[in-house]
Amino acid sequence: MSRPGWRARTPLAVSATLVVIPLLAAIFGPFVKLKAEPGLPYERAAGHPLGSDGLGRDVLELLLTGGRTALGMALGAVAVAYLVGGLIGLVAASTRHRWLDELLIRPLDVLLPLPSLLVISVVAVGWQASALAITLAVAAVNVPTVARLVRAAALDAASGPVVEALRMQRESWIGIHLGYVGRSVLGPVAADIGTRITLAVFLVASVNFLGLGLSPTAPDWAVSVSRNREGLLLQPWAVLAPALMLVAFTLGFNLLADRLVHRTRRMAEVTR
Amino acid sequence: MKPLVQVTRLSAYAGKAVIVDGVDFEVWPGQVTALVGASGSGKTTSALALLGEHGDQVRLFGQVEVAGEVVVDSNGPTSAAAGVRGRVVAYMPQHPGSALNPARRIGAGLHELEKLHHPGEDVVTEALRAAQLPSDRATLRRFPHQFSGGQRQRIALAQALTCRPRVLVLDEPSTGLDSVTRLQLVGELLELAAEGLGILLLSHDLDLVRALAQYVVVLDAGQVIASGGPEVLPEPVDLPIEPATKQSAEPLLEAANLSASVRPRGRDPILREVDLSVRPGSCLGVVGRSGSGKTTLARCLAGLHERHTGRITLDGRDLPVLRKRSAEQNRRVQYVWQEVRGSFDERRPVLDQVARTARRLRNLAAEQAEAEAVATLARLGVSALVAARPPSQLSGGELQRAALARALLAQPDVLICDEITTALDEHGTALVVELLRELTTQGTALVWISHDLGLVAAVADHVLVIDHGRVAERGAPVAVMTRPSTEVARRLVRAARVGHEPPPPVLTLSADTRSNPQ
Amino acid sequence: MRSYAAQRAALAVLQLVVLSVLVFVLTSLLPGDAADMRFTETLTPDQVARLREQLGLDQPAVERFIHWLGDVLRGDLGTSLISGGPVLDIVKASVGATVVLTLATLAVVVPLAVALGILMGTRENGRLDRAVTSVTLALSAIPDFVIAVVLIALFSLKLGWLPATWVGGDLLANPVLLVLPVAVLLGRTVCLLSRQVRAGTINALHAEYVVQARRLGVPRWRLLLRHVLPNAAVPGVQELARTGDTLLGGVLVVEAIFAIPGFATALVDGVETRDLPVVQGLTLVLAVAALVINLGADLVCNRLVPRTELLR
Amino acid sequence: GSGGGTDQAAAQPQQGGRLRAVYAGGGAKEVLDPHVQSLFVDIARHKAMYEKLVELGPDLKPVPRLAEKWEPDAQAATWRFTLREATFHDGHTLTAEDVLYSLARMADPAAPERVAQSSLATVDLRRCRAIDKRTVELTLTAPNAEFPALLAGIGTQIVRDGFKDPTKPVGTGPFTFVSFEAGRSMVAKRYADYWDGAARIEELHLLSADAEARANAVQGGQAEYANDMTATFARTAEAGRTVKIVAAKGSTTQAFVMKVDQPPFDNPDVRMAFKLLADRQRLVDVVLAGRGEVGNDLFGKGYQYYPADLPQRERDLDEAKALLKKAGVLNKELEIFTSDASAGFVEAATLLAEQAGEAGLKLKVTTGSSQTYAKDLLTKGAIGSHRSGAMPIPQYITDRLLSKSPFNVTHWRRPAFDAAFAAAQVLTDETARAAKYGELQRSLRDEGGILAWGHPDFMVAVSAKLQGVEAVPPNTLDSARFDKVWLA
Ligand SMILES: Nc1ncnc2c1ncn2[C@@H]1O[C@H](COP(=O)(O)OP(=O)(O)OP(=O)(O)O)[C@@H](O)[C@H]1O
Ligand SMILES: Nc1ncnc2c1ncn2[C@@H]1O[C@H](COP(=O)(O)OP(=O)(O)OP(=O)(O)O)[C@@H](O)[C@H]1O
Ligand SMILES: [Mg+2]
Ligand SMILES: [Mg+2]
Repeated sequence: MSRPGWRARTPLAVSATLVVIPLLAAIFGPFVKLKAEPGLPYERAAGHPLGSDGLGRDVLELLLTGGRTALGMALGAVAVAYLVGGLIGLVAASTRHRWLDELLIRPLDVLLPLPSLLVISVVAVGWQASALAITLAVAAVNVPTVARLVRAAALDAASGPVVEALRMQRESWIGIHLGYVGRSVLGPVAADIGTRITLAVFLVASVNFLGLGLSPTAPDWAVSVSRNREGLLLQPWAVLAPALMLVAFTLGFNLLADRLVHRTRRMAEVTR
Repeated sequence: MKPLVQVTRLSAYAGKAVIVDGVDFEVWPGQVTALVGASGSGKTTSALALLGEHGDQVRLFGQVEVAGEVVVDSNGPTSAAAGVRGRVVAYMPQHPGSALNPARRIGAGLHELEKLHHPGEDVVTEALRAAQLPSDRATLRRFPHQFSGGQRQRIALAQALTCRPRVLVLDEPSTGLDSVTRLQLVGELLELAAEGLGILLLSHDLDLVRALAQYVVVLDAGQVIASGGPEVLPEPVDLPIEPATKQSAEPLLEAANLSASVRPRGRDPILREVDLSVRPGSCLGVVGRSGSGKTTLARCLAGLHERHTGRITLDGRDLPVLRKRSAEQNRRVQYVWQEVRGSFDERRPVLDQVARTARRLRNLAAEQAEAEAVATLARLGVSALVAARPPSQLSGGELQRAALARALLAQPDVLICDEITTALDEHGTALVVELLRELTTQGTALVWISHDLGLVAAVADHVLVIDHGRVAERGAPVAVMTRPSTEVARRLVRAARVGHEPPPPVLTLSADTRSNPQ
Repeated sequence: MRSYAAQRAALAVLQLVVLSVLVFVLTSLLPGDAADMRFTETLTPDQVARLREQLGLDQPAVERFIHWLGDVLRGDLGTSLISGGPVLDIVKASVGATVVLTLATLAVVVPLAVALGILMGTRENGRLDRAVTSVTLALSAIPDFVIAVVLIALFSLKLGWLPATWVGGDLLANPVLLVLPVAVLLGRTVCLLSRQVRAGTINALHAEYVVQARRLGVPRWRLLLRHVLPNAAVPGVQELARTGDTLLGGVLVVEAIFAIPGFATALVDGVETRDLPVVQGLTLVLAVAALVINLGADLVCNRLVPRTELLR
Repeated sequence: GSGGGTDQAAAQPQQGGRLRAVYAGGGAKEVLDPHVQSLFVDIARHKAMYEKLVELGPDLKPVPRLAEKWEPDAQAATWRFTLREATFHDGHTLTAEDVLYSLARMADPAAPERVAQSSLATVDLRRCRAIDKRTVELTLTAPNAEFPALLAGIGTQIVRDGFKDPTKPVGTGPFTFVSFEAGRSMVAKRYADYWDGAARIEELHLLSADAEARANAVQGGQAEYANDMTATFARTAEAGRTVKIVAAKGSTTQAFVMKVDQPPFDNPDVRMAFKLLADRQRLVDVVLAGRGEVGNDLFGKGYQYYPADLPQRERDLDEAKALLKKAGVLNKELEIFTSDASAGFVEAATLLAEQAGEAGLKLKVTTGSSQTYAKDLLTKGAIGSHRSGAMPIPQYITDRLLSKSPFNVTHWRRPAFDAAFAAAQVLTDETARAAKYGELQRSLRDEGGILAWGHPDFMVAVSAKLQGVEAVPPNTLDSARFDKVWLA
């Protein structure tokens, strides 16, 4: 615990940089116009700082345009999963009607052993190359776990004496559920979102890598890794550059999530 | 005879803070030495030094000699310390329940210690016998969670005894015990001392110390302020039993035929057919053994326990469960939780949470509410500075008083207090009692739940004795305390006299069946 | 306890039925059917139509499902629409490789993760702990396929030390085939598991009962082995059961890259070729496995730490 | 690398050893029944164990195989095939009855998946007969001078009379069956009594794997032969020394197909505009990585009957724009339907979209399912990707360009074209026939819906140990001739 400041700050800067670079590339990359002339496949020629890919496209340009799907689909999927699953979980936890709770949660229990792989491949095959469909599929396989997590966290908070005390003070519904229950759920949810986003990035990337997802000529990072890997020995950057972007994002996010988990755990220890 | 433990000029520092400051004491075989003092006075820190143990960031100085081995010298703990652990000094921690490995059968834990310290001897059976536990195979094969709280405490004792130590250190062994169980503990410890064991007792329960100790060391802020025989302790005070008064007005809160259960449709009731009534300005005391249903009764009245049948009325009108109460009904009936720490939001300052009551239930402005909160807390001995912190930074006693203030800010007509003095020392208790007395004179009715019969007798006008969810006995405190008519009441009252007069013969343990494992 | 088991079994049966319906509906929604998949440039539309009739695909979906369900209850998983062989054969043929792969991975992962987790946990926030944490964290951040691509390029194509594909190899004669696939699957699982074990170890080490056992003179190694490990293992076991699903995703990538004729490949092939009986059969097997694993994990945890409430 | 077979032919052939050849796998779709084959790997597998009456030469001209020679009547309606002295793996000698049984089996209406049913639909089984043990007479309902080529098509293997169980293969081929697992492998052993000289290798393993695994296997020494390799792999392999590339020049055809009955391609000007706007050289450079020849909107460059005298179509953007403007489709958005079904499809479509953009046309690439692409191409999208393997030109026309063709992806339905083709097919004089075919192809090139932009080399990777692999197009006699190769 000595010199916590030094130890804590350096990785924060590192992990933040790791996350921010791919994120910026994903958000602003498509607006950058490079004017790179198309070349021949797998060239390491001048004019292409990172060489060309299997279609003769500039790898740097691909890097700038390929993040939107690679990260966007994953982030979108997690957002949707939390929107749906979080809502289900919160409602199930806060309802006084046992049947409503059962109605919301039981079906999810039944879905739990459904292999997410199957769902995603079915959707991917059914709606060829649709980013939206894959995003929704990835979201769908995450809904049951998210719902259960949120419900458990909310239930923990909502059934405790704190809520009783707040009710004894005639605190408003909003005051209780947003002010206290929501805030108590936030800790576990934040920690979970961290890992869930990296998992979603992996899942989306794997689907695209396997050729089940986006069109094989899409500039997406995972697609690039997949399609260009046969040229790995001819022009390594076509594979390594997008791979590094993905890794930077997931690694940075992992580090941030780890830090968050540590923080919440330390807080829990203090309060115990 | 030489002392088993000789502590000389022991000091402990946490950073620059001095936790223990030049403490001396001895433990003799066959005798009980007690370390007493307010919470935070350094009792645990001093006792752990016998094992050469200390908390994070804490440094020990001075000299501790245990059975001839120096375990702490001027450079802190020595390598000899590891050798005395278990075999020479066995420590029973402050919360023995959590000191048992939930994943191991108790037999495994006991036999492990036997093999380590006394291989080949049958010390386990003997230790269990001394801890008044059966030593059959079925008991040994159970997991800790399959025992009641009191039994768990005795298992921890048995573990310590399995090491066959020469010194037994007991840290606050009586917290949370009802008077009967506490009395059993006294008997067990006296027997052990009689067998030649040296006992170091840490407690702020002065009655317990009076009943056990030959030597008493009083600590305050890490320093010894007095030491000697039990006579250094203040005289036991028997709070005067006030005669019942003011029976004039109509009943304010009434409950008729009240039953409650934790399972749906009233299965396995934990409260059965209770009738009670409280008049304005009066105080109803509720006593009973642990697990008898006192809290459940209180929660029914407060409207928090929804699975109940029967009728509760306020001013003659039906009083529904909390979420159906009107704002006015809500304000008029307030409840103070038994487990206070759990009833505060960890993320907000305590003061805000206290003041919130006045804002929500009495529509006061923010500043006004806060001023009132500060004033009430101050009367209870909690400064605004302390209350501005989040709950985790308050001591148990401070929090208990804050919870009371939180309820009082509603200016309730009925206040239900569930063991609200357990974490308080005598001064704190006096502050609370004084404030509540003042309120009753203004017409507030109290429902007072407590293990401390003396206190109940002092504050209550009428007493209910609850046993297994039923009212076993009721009447004026004088009558119940002096001429108890039921067995439960008799046992509770007799056991409560520990430390005030020579202890009665140890009660048989076989009667303790209330919390058998399922 | 008994009613709990009955409840659990009933839920499992319900889960299987609902799953089957769901899988059937999902795959039926896909455009095209198995007959279309067998369409080649040389088959006339008329030939395809006759084929569809022969496969029974012209029957209403509900009827086909009921028929399938009836067969399953009699222990018959049906025949593949594509190869015409029994589904059971396909399941058997594809399960082997995946099971070998998974078991090999677990055989490496579990001891490694437990050792690392305890090592890290006992040196909480020490230099070693930080180093190992960083390495496992970094490993877990690299997508499986990136690891695979890089490892193959390095160890197979550049150095020529390890085989890059199972094609043309015989696992029994050449167990080296397992090295790269297991290495790929290892990273993330080791990280997840060891972190759980680490957290469990730290929790256990701080637990009052471990402190107390030490006070009563239990020596250090015994403390780790008998008091810390069982409690530390619980989150690990639960995590292991939970990672089953994500592990399968990794297995698919690994199977695809190393051309391993395994379960995940068969499943995706089945979906792609609309071979419904095969998809249904594989899913059923997988779901049963998942249910059994979860139940097993619960039982193990309950054995390790009886307090973990079964009914939760 | 290319044509690696010829210079090694001089080296001393060796005897024995195990050859592992990897082909693109088909999973559960792979079959053992020679009459149901559709994949390269099936064809290779069946070639190892079975033979046809007729095979195709390197220029896709029919060459004798189990039939020593053949003789049509004047109308090309009745054909007499003289059989070779060959023995089946069970010791039985090939007879006319085997041929008749095989033809009947291919045509069995109860087994709709037998692939030769439509191509051999004109064989009148009731009037076919065995003249003697070694001579068989086949009668057609419609005369056809190209009939021998049809007998070289896929799914036309000769099986033993009474052959019922395809899981116990018995053929006349150079290898005898040992084991088979669909989607994984087939093992076969050298057949010592093979009529064309027993194989040199002892054991043949035919394995299934996708492109990456094929590359890894042959590079890692886990296979000696890998079929159908990509240009990128060829580049990589040529940089190393472990693997040789055997490339057959321009053996297949890559094209875009436009449906001539759907707008805007029902307008011949639009079709021509597309043919003019395509930058064929860039397509070949990028999609084929330069390993192929530029196409001239016709199938089968270098094959028998290919009109080699036609001028190469060049890119003319201005002309294309003018035509598009005339047709009123400039600045309209169109959709090109493609899929990952074959290497280079999506890439080519993406490039074409770029090139169309240069001509002022928005072309959106839609990627469909690879599994159903063959079927989808018939119905979906006005323009799509198309690839055709090696086959005789008349067969290509029969399968794809007649009103009744099962796989008429351009919806090219012209009664006059049908009639002219039918008239040409009955001509027994080869030069006359060639002239007629030439005319038909000329009209196709200008009016048809096929934009054939390139002829990729067909590449096979062989390990340094493997000798005797010929650089020939797939589907021809000397491709997958594992009885001719040897391990050094
Ligand atoms: N590890 C530590 N670091 C800093 N301060 C500590 C530490 N452990 C204890 N203290 C402080 O030392 C003082 C004495 O603590 P100790 O536990 O000995 O008190 P105690 O007399 O046993 O009190 P209680 O009756 O509440 O158990 C307290 O003020 C406490 O806050
Ligand atoms: N949620 C619950 N589930 C099961 N049993 C419960 C529950 N809550 C209370 N009980 C049981 O109901 C009985 C009465 O509990 P209650 O809390 O009212 O006791 P108490 O008299 O307040 O005890 P104490 O003096 O220990 O506070 C006990 O035996 C307890 O075990
Ligand atoms: Mg203490
Ligand atoms: Mg209570």
